[in-house]
Amino acid sequence: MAIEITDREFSIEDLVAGAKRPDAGAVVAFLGTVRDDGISGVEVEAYREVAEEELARIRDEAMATFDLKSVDVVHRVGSLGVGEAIVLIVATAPHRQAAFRGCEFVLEEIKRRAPIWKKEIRSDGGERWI
Amino acid sequence: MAIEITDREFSIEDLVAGAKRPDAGAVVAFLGTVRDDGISGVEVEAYREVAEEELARIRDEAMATFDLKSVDVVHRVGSLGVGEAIVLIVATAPHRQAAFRGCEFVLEEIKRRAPIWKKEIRSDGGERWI
Amino acid sequence: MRVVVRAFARFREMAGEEATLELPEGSTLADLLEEVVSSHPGLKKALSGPDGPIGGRAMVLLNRRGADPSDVLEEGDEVAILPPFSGG
Amino acid sequence: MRVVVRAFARFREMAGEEATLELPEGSTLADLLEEVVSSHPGLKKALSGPDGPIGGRAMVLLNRRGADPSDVLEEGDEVAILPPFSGG
Repeated sequence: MAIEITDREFSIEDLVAGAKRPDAGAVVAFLGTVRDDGISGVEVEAYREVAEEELARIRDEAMATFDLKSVDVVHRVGSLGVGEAIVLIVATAPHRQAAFRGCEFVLEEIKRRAPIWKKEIRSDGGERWI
Repeated sequence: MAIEITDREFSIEDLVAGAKRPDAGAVVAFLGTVRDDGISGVEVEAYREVAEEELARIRDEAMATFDLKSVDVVHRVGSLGVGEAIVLIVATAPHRQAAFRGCEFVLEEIKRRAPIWKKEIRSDGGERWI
Repeated sequence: MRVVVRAFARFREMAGEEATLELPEGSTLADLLEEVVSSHPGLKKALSGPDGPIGGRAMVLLNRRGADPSDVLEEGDEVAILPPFSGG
Repeated sequence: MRVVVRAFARFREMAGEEATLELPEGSTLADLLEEVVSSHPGLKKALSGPDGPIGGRAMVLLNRRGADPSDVLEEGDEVAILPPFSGG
């Protein structure tokens, strides 16, 4: 199970393949991408050491709360253009409800608790922390 | 947007890449795989013409009910071993809640309304329609 | 007239994948299903409901749409008998 | 003693990514934050709450853990000031 904050692109296929478990028939993946709101991209910054610890804690809580077999989280940092991946969360479970609930829980907790920030870079060059 | 019933393997990466929309920052994918319940695999059968029509109707209902930008469904038929993909649903939306709700809606409706069947092949050679 | 009957999953294993039945003009879907059940008694429990030959746990489609036992069949119609679904 | 202050996102742009501050022995986190705010008045509103130098919308961590304004600092401590998160 990977918890990773990275400035590199990642492969969804590899992460989903690595998340498969013989005793888990349901895999739910959330992919957050840079949405085109009249921006040219975002810059993502993290307090990396703390964010990685917090992501691992969130994973452990999700595993304990839902009937999950695995949770993976990859969060990008650095400059990302419109359409590029920001975050991927993969949750596997024996049953679909647990996989959906677990994946969504991890996403909500990341937004609330992980020290990560995004700055929008507008097409006119303006910038805004969001 | 693909609606497909197929006896071939598919690429999650390609389907997710094809589902990305510049105005949609949230992609939720559900992957159902053959779970190891002491079985060696499943055989999947469909009333293909009706199933494809029904999947398209479910997609259209999901698009109209939730704020989705795209819905893709690929359902395998034929002999599948433990761990192999049975179904992939990809929903994209501007916001994460719609993507989660839309993806789960499509899955529940497929289970309820699509004329598709699975037969478990036990490791001892026994078979059981489920 | 001739009508095609298709069966799926466990029904296919009981009754065969596809059969063409010769029926008198004016036959209804109920008539056809009675003929199917008389050839394959194992289907009776699944197909029959309390009020007749449709209404059990099985679904019956006529030309890929929902149908009524009183629907009158025509040459070339396709009737499908489907056990409860388990896809996804 | 020397304490490292790290700032992130908009705070980093206001105060710099990292600074080493020289403080008297026995200084508290509140003392440090007052010094930070006096050098970077733009941070005052974000850092200060109704009861003092912590309690605003910002989060302050001491050695990567939650902290209290009265916590006494030690040589080599790392204090981080974090604006509200927007990851995911």
